[in-house]
Amino acid sequence: MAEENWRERLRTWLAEHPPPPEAHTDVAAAQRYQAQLHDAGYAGLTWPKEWGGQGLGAVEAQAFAEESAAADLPTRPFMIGMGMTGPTLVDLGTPEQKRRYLPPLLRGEEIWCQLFSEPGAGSDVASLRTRAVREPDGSWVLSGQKVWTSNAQWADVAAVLARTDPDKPKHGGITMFVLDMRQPGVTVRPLVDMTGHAPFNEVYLDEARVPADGVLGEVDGGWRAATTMLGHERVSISGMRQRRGRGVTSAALTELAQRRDVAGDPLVRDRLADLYAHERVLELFTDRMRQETAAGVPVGARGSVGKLAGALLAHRGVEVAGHVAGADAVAWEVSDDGEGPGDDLALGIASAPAASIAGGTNEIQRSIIGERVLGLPREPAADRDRPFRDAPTGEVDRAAGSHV
Amino acid sequence: MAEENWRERLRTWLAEHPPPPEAHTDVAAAQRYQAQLHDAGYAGLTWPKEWGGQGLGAVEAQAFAEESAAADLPTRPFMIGMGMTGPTLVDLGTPEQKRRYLPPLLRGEEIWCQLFSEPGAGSDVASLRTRAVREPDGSWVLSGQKVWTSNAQWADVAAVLARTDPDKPKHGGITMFVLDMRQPGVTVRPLVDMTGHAPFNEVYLDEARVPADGVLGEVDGGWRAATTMLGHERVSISGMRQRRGRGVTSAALTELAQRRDVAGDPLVRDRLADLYAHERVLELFTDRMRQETAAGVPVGARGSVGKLAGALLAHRGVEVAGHVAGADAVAWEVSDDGEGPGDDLALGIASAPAASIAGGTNEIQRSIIGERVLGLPREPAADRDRPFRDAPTGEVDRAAGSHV
Amino acid sequence: MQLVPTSEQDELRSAVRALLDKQAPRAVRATVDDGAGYDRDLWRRLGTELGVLGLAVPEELGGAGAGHVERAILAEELGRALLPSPFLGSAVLATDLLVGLDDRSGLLGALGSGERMAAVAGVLGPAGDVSVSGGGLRGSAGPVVDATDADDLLVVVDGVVHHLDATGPGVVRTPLRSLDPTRRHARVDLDGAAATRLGSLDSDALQRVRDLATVAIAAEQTGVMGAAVDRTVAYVSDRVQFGRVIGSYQAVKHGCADMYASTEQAVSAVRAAAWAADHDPDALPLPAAVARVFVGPAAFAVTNSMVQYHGGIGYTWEHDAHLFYKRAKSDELLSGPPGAARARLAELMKV
Amino acid sequence: MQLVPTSEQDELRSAVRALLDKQAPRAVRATVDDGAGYDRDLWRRLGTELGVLGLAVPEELGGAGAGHVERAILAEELGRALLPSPFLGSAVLATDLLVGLDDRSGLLGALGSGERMAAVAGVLGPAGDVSVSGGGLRGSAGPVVDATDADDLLVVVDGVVHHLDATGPGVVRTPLRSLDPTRRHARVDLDGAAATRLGSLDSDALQRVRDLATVAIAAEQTGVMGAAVDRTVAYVSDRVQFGRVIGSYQAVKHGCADMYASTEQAVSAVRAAAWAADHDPDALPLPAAVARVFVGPAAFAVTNSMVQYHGGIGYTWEHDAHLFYKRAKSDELLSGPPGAARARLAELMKV
Repeated sequence: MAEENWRERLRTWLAEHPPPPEAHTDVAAAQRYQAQLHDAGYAGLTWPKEWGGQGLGAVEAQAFAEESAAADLPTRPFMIGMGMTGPTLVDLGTPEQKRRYLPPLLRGEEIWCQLFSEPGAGSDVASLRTRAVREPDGSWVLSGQKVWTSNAQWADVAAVLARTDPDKPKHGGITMFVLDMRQPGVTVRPLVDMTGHAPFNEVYLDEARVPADGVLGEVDGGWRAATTMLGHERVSISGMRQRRGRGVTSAALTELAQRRDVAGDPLVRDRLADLYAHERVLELFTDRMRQETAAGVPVGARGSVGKLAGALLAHRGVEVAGHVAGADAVAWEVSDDGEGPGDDLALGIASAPAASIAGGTNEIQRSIIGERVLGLPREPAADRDRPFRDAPTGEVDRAAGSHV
Repeated sequence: MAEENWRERLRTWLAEHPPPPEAHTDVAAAQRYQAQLHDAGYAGLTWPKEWGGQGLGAVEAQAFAEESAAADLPTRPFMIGMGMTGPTLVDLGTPEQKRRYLPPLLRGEEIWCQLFSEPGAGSDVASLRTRAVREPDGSWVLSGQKVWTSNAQWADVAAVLARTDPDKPKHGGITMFVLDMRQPGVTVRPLVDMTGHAPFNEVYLDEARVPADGVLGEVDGGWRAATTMLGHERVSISGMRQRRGRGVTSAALTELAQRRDVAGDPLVRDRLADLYAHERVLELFTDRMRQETAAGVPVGARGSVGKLAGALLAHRGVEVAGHVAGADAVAWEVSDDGEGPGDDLALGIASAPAASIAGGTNEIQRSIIGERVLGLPREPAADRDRPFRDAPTGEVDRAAGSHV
Repeated sequence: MQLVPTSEQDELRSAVRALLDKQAPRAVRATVDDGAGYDRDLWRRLGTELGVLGLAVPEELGGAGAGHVERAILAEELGRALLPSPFLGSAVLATDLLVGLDDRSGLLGALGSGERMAAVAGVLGPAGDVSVSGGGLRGSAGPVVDATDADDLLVVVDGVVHHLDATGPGVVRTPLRSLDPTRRHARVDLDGAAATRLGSLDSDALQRVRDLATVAIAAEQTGVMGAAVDRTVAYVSDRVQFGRVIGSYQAVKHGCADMYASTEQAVSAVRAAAWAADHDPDALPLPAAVARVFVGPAAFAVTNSMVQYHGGIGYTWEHDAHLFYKRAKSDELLSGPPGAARARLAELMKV
Repeated sequence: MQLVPTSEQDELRSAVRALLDKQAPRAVRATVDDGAGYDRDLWRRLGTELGVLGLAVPEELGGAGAGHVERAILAEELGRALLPSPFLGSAVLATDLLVGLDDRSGLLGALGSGERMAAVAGVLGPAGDVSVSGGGLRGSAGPVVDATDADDLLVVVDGVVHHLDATGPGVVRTPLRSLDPTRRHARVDLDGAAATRLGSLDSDALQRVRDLATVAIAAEQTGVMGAAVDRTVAYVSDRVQFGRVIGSYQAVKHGCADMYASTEQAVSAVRAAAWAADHDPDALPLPAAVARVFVGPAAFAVTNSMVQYHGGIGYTWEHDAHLFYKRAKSDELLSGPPGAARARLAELMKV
């Protein structure tokens, strides 16, 4: 009952306060809308009230997900804060940190990013080499390079992992910091990916400063914080992927087949049906996981099934696109507004590999499922228990032009 | 010129001496034909003349392979001897061993089998546990169990691997012996595989005897001999596979499609064309390897490409069979002669996994290609340098009913 | 849409699994190795002791009045155990036909108790050439799944459902050879066999029977997949090669992960389709078609991996792996080639 | 059938590779990053310094009189280097059309020396609606591969080959956007453009031109595959994660093995088709179709693995991996969807 009333009110509010169209391209507009959402009581639903949250439960969260899906809220700049760094602050932050960071995060006043990956530390995040050195006054100085950072171009604050003790084994000498992105020691450069777009950034830290109270969790306890945070990463990445892959979904390709007049081709139909079935089954799996969560069964490492299936689906979409589009996927006209019929298709084709790499490669997902869900033994690791400074790490000769 | 004459004579001889039909089912008939072949100078082409061979080169071997292909020679009982144990004898045997074994092998008078695999030692052949203990008179007593033995039901002689020193690391304590199969300590039992047929055997050695001069190569040097011999195994297994998989070839399935009147179905055509292309390309790869061998470039570990591709092809055939046969592959009538239209299909479906397991699994083939062809580093192995008696081995709890 | 089982449904699963864990292995080997027919005793116990053979039959027709979600659980467990049984013929096709006819002749009760076993010709698979001639039926049909062991035959001709005594005069059943040794099929020859006309179903009603069978088969396949995953993971956790448990090698570990991922998705698809069968019957065709398209090839791929990761032992007749492999392939093709399944889905998608 | 190259053929490969190793990387990035056209200088060097642009042109028509096996080697090396060049338009389609016409107008010589570049409309890809009207051609065609940079256009209308000055009046070329940034396509609009009629080809002769293009494209793809394997193996041999070189992990190692296995088979298929083009021209259609069916998807799968095993760096614009990926997909679809390739093969197989 209470839930029904709440859901009804939410629906009404969303109907009366649709996000302005520009909020999807203009960050400031998105921030204004987020503040409105928060003021209406619809931000941080499951977060404690004392930090600006609503103190509600999984039921309301599920209702919000369902009701807001159609409204297409401009959440992209806030996803990392809401989905990853925020929950970690709730878990591990000091009362001061929570007070300082959570309310502006929920209101969209401060945008967060996450500085984990490095050129030499991809799948093996814990082999990171960004250094944090403690000053006599207890503050920290960070230097190093981070990559694959979403949001960095407009972020105010970052959760950053840095190595504080290279004499400990690699997982044991890492600390998580809260870093002010608006300082001279931080340089953000867009990273053009294989689609030709730059949704990610490289971030260079050159003696960037973090005050003494900027440690999130324990000194040298950053791996635990990172693990918590990485558990949330898969979800938000998959959302981003879908938008870029829309050209190779069964819906888009069915439309294309009709437009190209090949929808009657038995092979095209065969491939479209297969793609649709795989899409739909993944949706059903995701729905089921959501229902299990609401019923108190945590998804845990099974989330990797969804991530993996999503990646395979993207590749399946690319394959089906070839059947439907044929040579039309090779080259196409660009109209006066700079867009062409092949653009979405090409974006879908070129962004498919991201689904298999970003947020944990397919190989990593399969290891997670094999080890954490099925209980199979880990791979023998040469570097787990050695001091980090003696362990082989991922650096590839820069002269060869590789940098990740 | 000389080659052309030779080939011409061979062609004439084959035309004049076709194998009798019963030679494919009756081993004695096959043995008689083999003797004829040998007497005509067509057995052991590349083997030294002194051991009953012909002392010819790769050119003649290639010509023989081409000319004899159509004649369908009854070579199955001799394949292991000619392809595996014979060449190893030539390399590593003592003059007495060569004199004793090679001529009857080439004439088909003695049939060989190979006793390598054990229930606990599948992919990891070197973890074998059959023991060979030296008697005071220098002779050996062997006890243990071997599996997946072709030919054992009619074999006279076996090349057997046994552990002679369990205190050495596993590869270092193995010896290869020549074992007389016609003795009380040797028991042969047919092993029914998943097709319901029994082309393989289990062989139990219970204090089987080998005289002092029955060591092939060096004592504790059996792994070297085995490596030589295993290099030849892939080839002969792939021949066996093809016969059993004939129901799922593109030729058989094209015929079936026509019989079922679905050859006009675009999907069926699509799948048949794909299967045909893969078959044909594998043939071309094999032809190319043969030409490279003739030109003096050894195939080496690249042979694993053919083995792997053949295995994948078998599975592809099974998939296409479903498209062509539909429910006809599920159940079918048996005619008065005990045969039914689904038999070949079912045999093809049920024997496909053998192609991916026997003679080295797909996983082993991929490791061979990765390591020996592409030069990628080996997997870390826990047991390489430890005394065999301390190393974990493949035994699975017999109470669970598993024995391989 | 409810995709998580209730605690009652979990209990149902446990009860069925407990019985089958004990009884099925012997029954499987009796059929596979000795050619024995379906285990009538065990079937009766499922009907009476557990009362699970009429789960989807309304109470007013003498059934348990549970639903297709529950029957899917039974199907899954039967698939997991590979029990040779007339589930598909008797507890699915015949039962659903009779429910569709609102049949009160008592046959539903006898099927539900496991007292009698039935098979159906003319709904799944080729139509055959049976026709009504004089007072009886004449012609051939087949392969008819589960007909070899059936007491009753339901033969559908032009939408009319005829009931025959499978052992009566004019009925000859010829057992067929089959890919899957745990499922028995027969050709049925009718030579003026006496038949009772039970009623008729229009094409929508017949399609619903097919869709319900699709759901049951897909559920059975998820049971096959689940067992394949469990057994394979257990095996690769024990088997040592090159000094390590083989499940620690990525080639095997990642393959097991793929098996699991595929299975968890298949389970979700089947739950959605079973839910629709109960709660949104008009919408059933689409989720049923989705389940079939996804589960058929997925189940075969999983069982193929099962054989592969068992290595040599998995290739023997003695080990069960091949039975899973053959059941999966047989289930995939039972209603026709995969292309037919996808063509139907494309139709429903309005491509 | 000769599937092993002669030492002359090996030398040809080395010579082309030596030049491209030095010159291609710069040319690739000029086109990809700066939108530069094809490198005319480099193309001319291939034509004059190495003399490889008329390998398959008979000596009496001013060519090298080598053959398609040799041209396939050139194609492979161009694919390996991903050189943005008019190879397909000028050195394959236009050249083969002119050879088919036994053309002695001198254009073959200019294409062979690399002095001029040509493109062909109406042979590969959609026919467009070009018609002969009055003295000139009218209508649109496209996408026409390599038309953006072409000096000459050959337009085939109803089997008649027309030659146009690509820069002449009445010819408008609109560059298109393309999946593969290393290959340039244009729409060609003709508004009464003056054309010379060179002759006509019957449908068999046109099909031979298509089959020869199929061989050349497949050869190019094997070059793409070979480079993908080499570069990926090099990368995974260096890159360390979790304390080990990633190529020591089975997930990566086995993936590389699959890439290699696929490539070695593709190479065999292309050699067979190229051999047939030279030595058994009547039998060409079948091996050409086999090569296309196999190589198209295989090349894409290999380049997809290339991106995957390069991880993050492979997903950047800066790294070349995506160029291989896009070239492979683009080549796979250039002549239509994969189903069309298989339909043609089924036709030739007489299914």
